[in-house]
Amino acid sequence: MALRRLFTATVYRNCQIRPGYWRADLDLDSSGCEAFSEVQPGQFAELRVSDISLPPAQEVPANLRDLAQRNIILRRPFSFCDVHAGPKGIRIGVLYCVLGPATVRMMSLARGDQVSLIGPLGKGYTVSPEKKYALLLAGGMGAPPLMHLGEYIRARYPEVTPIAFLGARSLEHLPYDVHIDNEKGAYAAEYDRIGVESHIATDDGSIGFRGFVTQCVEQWLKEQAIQPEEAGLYSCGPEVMLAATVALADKYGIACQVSMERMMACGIGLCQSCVVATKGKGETGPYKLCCMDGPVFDGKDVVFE
Amino acid sequence: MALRRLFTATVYRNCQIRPGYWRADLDLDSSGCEAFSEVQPGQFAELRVSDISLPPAQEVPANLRDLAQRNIILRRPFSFCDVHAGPKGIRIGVLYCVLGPATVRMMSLARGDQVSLIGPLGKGYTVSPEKKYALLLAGGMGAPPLMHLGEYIRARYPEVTPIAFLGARSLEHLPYDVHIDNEKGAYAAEYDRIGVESHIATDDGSIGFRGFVTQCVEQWLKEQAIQPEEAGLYSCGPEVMLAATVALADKYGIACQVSMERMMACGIGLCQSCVVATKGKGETGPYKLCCMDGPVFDGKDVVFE
Amino acid sequence: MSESIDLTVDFAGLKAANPVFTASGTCGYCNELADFMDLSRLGGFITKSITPEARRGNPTPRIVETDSGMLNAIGLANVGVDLFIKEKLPAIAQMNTLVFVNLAGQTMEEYVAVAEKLSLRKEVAGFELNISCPNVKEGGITFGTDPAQIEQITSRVKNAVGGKVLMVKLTPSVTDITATARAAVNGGADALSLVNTFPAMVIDIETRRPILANRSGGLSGPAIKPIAIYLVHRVFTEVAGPGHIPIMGMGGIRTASDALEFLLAGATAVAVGTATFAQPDCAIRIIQGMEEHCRRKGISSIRNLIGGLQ
Amino acid sequence: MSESIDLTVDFAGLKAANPVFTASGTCGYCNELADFMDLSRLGGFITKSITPEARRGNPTPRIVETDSGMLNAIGLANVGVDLFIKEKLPAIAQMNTLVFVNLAGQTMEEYVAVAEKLSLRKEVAGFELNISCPNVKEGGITFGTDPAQIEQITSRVKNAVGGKVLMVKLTPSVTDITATARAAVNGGADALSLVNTFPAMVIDIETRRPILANRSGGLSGPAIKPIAIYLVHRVFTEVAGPGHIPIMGMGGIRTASDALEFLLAGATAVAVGTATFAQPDCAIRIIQGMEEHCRRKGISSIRNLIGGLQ
Ligand SMILES: Cc1cc2nc3c(=O)[nH]c(=O)nc-3n(C[C@H](O)[C@H](O)[C@H](O)COP(=O)(O)OP(=O)(O)OC[C@H]3O[C@@H](n4cnc5c(N)ncnc54)[C@H](O)[C@@H]3O)c2cc1C
Ligand SMILES: Cc1cc2nc3c(=O)[nH]c(=O)nc-3n(C[C@H](O)[C@H](O)[C@H](O)COP(=O)(O)OP(=O)(O)OC[C@H]3O[C@@H](n4cnc5c(N)ncnc54)[C@H](O)[C@@H]3O)c2cc1C
Ligand SMILES: Cc1cc2nc3c(=O)[nH]c(=O)nc-3n(C[C@H](O)[C@H](O)[C@H](O)COP(=O)(O)O)c2cc1C
Ligand SMILES: Cc1cc2nc3c(=O)[nH]c(=O)nc-3n(C[C@H](O)[C@H](O)[C@H](O)COP(=O)(O)O)c2cc1C
Ligand code: FES
Ligand code: FES
Repeated sequence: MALRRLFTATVYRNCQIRPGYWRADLDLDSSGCEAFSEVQPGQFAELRVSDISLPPAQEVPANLRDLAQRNIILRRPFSFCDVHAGPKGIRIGVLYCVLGPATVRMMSLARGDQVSLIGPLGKGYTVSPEKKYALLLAGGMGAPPLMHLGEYIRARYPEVTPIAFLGARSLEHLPYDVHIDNEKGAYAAEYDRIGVESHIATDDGSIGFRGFVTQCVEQWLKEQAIQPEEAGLYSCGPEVMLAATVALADKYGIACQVSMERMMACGIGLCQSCVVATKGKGETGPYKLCCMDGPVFDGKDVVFE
Repeated sequence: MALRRLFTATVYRNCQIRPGYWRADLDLDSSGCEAFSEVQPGQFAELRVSDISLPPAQEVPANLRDLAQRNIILRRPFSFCDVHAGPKGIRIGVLYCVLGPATVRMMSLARGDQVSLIGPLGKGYTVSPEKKYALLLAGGMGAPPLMHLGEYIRARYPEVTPIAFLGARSLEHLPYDVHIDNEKGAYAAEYDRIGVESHIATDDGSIGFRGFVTQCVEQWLKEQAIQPEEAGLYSCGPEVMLAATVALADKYGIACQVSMERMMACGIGLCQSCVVATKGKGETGPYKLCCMDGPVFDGKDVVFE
Repeated sequence: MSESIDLTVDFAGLKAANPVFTASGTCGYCNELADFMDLSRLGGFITKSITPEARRGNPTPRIVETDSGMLNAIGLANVGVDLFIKEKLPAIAQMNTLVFVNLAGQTMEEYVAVAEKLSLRKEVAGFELNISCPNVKEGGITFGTDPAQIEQITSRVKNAVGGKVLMVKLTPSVTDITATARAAVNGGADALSLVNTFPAMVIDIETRRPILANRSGGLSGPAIKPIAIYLVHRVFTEVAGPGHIPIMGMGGIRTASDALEFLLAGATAVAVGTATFAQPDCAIRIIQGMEEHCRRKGISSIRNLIGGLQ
Repeated sequence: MSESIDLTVDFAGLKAANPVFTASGTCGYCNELADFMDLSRLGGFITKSITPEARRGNPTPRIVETDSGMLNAIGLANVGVDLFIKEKLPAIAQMNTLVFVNLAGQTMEEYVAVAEKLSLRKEVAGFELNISCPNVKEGGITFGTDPAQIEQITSRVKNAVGGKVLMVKLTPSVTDITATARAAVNGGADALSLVNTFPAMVIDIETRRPILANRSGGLSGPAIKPIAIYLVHRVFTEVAGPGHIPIMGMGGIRTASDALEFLLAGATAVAVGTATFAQPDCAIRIIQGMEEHCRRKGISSIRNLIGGLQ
């Protein structure tokens, strides 16, 4: 079991990146830096957000006004969109979508505020260094850990080319700074910045490829005439999208890792709330814990519900 | 029934005035200004503090760490140490002592924060314009409304001389900026600033008169050979001190008003939680509501428990 | 967009403008909340518990806050039925909403006495029978846990209300709430209201004494909401729904979403209690929020949601 | 200043280093918390419920947060007693604290079967009989509400535990907890633990479905603390205290003050559940806080506080 700790981080910055999507950068204390020195993309941390103030009523999205009033006690799991070790320590980026009482409160984090974290937790993505392409499939808020993975691969596996496929219902649900270029088509500036080619897919075609992100990848696989052993799929997003990704991986015989999401009470293997059904001898095999055995699983092992 | 409203105020300033004692100044919105245009000293407001963040752990007083974790839902009653009408509206001062989950949270109020208030509530002090002296007896945190009363009398009743008697267990429990002067002895700068003479009493004699504030007043009454009809007593503080004040008033035949404190769930007469036993035909008469019939009562009417 | 949503509900034959009531003991006798809301916009109003004689209630402290909740031990303090009729009914007559009078007493006779005095008053739409107050030694919760006694008191009071609606308020602190609910229905209850507060205690570790002068009190507020929802749903599916007995759901309601949860669980109307203390216009905000919800979801009548849990 | 405070308590003949345990189902099987605390500093540790066969438990979502609380419907997911013995007992042997194994089953025979398999294991100090789980159809809470069944199952399991301590865990959802407590004592319980969670429900108003896949779940956390304190105090004064049966108090404990409230109410030890999720080292902080409290108040032994409510 890798190192994991309960520690404090200091907010360096917290800002809205587009309506409903925010990014917080946190500077870890020395204990956190130690724990995060070998963090893998796809791991997560449990943030304590119960002590943060509620933003003023007019800043709370109308559809969340009722939910926002809930007094919260549990931590919340978040993965990281990047982890940068600088001279003064480690800074992690958390990209988050505002959709409930905890994330509403996170909007009011300000520089200098302190946040308690437990992490890094769970098992992240395992990069296959022999594959030519690492295809990163992100659905909606699935973005953060894959961004980290892209950068991680660029830094450590020069032989592997990461390529991101970023899907969402429509343009306004894409948590990126999307650009359009005559040559490259639609791409995300965030991935561009880390030197990762990206493709955009929207269900409604409001930008990029029209259709599911899995269809977009499939088209690319065909166009490029990729051989199964040349590529690995790394995906994160809503469960239907992950199931489609696994089906695609099966069809083409490509290895595939999926990052699963579950409501988690503890994040550290105490409560059994976060189980994921896995394949076994019979119909389904044992449940595994998303927080300990995952969140990243081999696509072959997961039984989607 | 005077005007009372549910409205929003904006924090102008919030700072510690000495360890454990804080002062918040709040700018009322237009609806609040209207409601407060005729506020009487001794009235109060119900503040909503449940949405405010908890200060960082190291700033929470050690003895309040456990209490501070409580998720709060009810408002809290506070009176005002001053109410100033300026060109831009009304600003009220709230002096508070940090002793539980609500007041701990109030420590983290910052300029520009919004706070919901209901007020002004209850009945305040009634000034007797025919008395030469208004003797203000404050015990511990009883200070705020009497400070307002002192200023109020100075502004509206030039024939009445307010004199404050400020008591506490010891120097560090006096929520004032205490000065010592050869001529005046120990006095509170806050009262000096509003042109009110003040006398300090501490139970342990760590500053000023050694003994209870009621003993200090009694000495003054004797020294000045005050006639009963010349003075009115206006008091606020712990219940034992109020009882002693009423006993003193009885002894000298002086009129006396006391401001009572009760745990209040609503502050507006809905819940019956805040009752004060009053004298009646039998042993005790009916209970009255501290939030509606009080908090200021005629000392003669109250049955102390 | 501005198409009007039908928020009216039929509550045991009474037509309420909407399903939102204020709960007994948390909204005064009559017009105490008038400075903060237009009372005629309420679905209805439930008075403090009224007893035959005036009651001073318990000594203070009578309340203490807890995590997301509060305890109260008011002890049924009230002016008594005669003063209520004299001083409060005139204001109630002006309120222009359905008013239920909450009945309490120490013996069956006392409940009946209050009911009889009010049974002919047209200001009163109905009664809520409080047999579940945890804060008085006599009467109160002991009546409320024994099905045989519940049936008996319900039928006796039913005879005294002169045809007005009788709603029986149940305590959540029983092994099987369907048994107490069924007893009330068998006794002739026109409606059920649940839940009352839970017996609870807070201890001051410095003084080693309970904070409340009464030692224990009743827990209310958001803390208890998920238990209340569960109980309303059980009573709806096992007792009230099949018999078409409407339920007044309560316990921790603070937002329109909370109120809608109760409707989906089977409540025909809801009552807002503790939340009014924190937000005096809470009930009105809930009505607005319900209307917005219906508009957003394309629901033409709030009645379509009642018992709609899948 | 640094004079040492005696935090030890005698729990049904077992000597605990201090009164703070971790609660069943919230601290794993054995050493899951080892990264966050020194487990040997605990007063004791209560395992997840163990059944004869492995159980997968309920589908997800299995939890949902509520105001100051949470619902769980794990469904007694566990590896089963054989794998527990093989894979978890070795780690338990290293923990150097009192370990109670929580027993669950669908029939009396199943409880007995698990108890027998563990009765001779020296790693196990005692057992907690879970007859109050709200999240399984069979067994669970139905055993826990009927005094006759409680007495019977307690005495049968008591015969199977080979002289080890048997603690019976009570549900708070009964009309009269002294009746169930007395039944357990009559059946031979060496200790009582209370409270388990309250049956509760959260509805998603958008989908009109319960959030939990199991529809309902058990409410735990600070929200229920004042009810738990009340019940512990009642059981202490009416049943356990007179019979010198120790109580393991639980329900919403998050701070040393909370734990001290339970001791004053009559608990000899306490168990920390939900709070550990938010703060994994919560139990250790509580132990420290208790020691500080005793030092500040000049209390030489924590035992002086037990049942000390005035
Ligand atoms: C391993 C892992 C990594 C993650 N990484 C990220 C990340 O990088 N960025 C990110 O944005 N998110 C991430 N998430 C998801 C994130 O944890 C959740 O978005 C967060 O917990 C939301 O908390 P909340 O309190 O704001 O909303 P919640 O209360 O959790 O609500 C979320 C949704 O569930 C519904 N819901 C939940 N409870 C109730 C209830 N009681 N009543 C009605 N409806 C309810 C709400 O309608 C709401 O839309 C991750 C999750 C996991 C498991
Ligand atoms: C009319 C009126 C005017 C007032 N004006 C002022 C003012 O101007 N300035 C001012 O500072 N205060 C004033 N007060 C008092 C003020 O309302 C309280 O200090 C405030 O409510 C404290 O809130 P809290 O949450 O911080 O502490 P609380 O939780 O209210 O706790 C206060 C104390 O009670 C004990 N206590 C309460 N609940 C519990 C519990 N559940 N368990 C254990 N212990 C508990 C605590 O030990 C604590 O020391 C006024 C009160 C009234 C009625
Ligand atoms: C301060 C207070 C006083 C109450 N008084 C009464 C009462 O007199 N009669 C009654 O039937 N219920 C009374 N109740 C119970 C409420 O009507 C309601 O059933 C309960 O509080 C749950 O709803 P809530 O969580 O919204 O407050 C009282 C509740 C509170 C908080
Ligand atoms: C996620 C979770 C799982 C639980 N599992 C069990 C269990 O397996 N057996 C049991 O007896 N109690 C179980 N409980 C109940 C706790 O042991 C405890 O009685 C209850 O949660 C109240 O304490 P708390 O408020 O501190 O959590 C569980 C509680 C939670 C929150
Ligand atoms: S979240 Fe608790 S075991 Fe996974
Ligand atoms: S505080 Fe509610 S009636 Fe006074």
